[in-house]
Amino acid sequence: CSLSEMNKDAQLRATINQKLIETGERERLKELLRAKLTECGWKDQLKAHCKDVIREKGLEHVTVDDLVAEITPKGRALVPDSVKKELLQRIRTFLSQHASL
Amino acid sequence: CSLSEMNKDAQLRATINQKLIETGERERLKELLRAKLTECGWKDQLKAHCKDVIREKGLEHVTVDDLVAEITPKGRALVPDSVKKELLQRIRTFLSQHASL
Amino acid sequence: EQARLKKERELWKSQYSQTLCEEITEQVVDHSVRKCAIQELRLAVEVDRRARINRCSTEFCSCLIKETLDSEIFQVVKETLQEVHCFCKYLK
Repeated sequence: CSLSEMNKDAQLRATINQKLIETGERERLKELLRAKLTECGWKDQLKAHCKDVIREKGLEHVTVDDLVAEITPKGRALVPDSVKKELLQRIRTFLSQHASL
Repeated sequence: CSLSEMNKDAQLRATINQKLIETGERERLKELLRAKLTECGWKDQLKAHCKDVIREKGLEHVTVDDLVAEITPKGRALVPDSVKKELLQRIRTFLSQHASL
Repeated sequence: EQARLKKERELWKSQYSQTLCEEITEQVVDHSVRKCAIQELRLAVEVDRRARINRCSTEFCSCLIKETLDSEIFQVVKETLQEVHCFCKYLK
């Protein structure tokens, strides 16, 4: 990648991001993801995992940061591929619908 | 119960006692219990039982301590569950109302 | 040349879509994880507090009943003995 290509990439990325924010699509995508995660039981699994960690370590010895550090890898791994695919599809559609991008 | 839980329980007990005494609730609870016992006939039943024991053993042969030892189990057993429940409920309410406990 | 550029652009968009997808997923997951951790910890603290209150209430209730009964029983015994004594005296 040449320097000018990298600049062009960065510019294009900034334009896309701006468009996503301006149109409200970024928030909608996040909302869609949140809804899908609730729907597929991801949130419940995460809650159960939190409870397990608290039980294991003892309430006295857990902070929010500990808990976040402990459950984040599982949280990421538990996102179903179908949900990721749906999100990706929607992003692709958005980019193709905005020809100027 | 873990050691830290036991410590926390002991701390809570000490705080509760102090709070109950300070607010006069401890005396009110005892008063409530005494009133309930009289109301439900506990005192009369116990007196009758006491008289039975005196009659059985003979007035000359009983001391206060003997009688207390003899009628205490019955005295405890005769406390109606509803009275115990009411008292427990009142204590719980008091403790949960004092959120800082 | 235009067709080649268009193809390149499409390929780039496709790759960037993937990046965006990962970025948004990470943001949502991280935010949800933190929210869940805060909620669950708060809930655990509340459950623990309630359990402690219940334990201590039960314990305190038993103590209070015992204390009150002890003094009431003592009173009943004293009163009854006095009554019986008086009655005996009266009979004599």
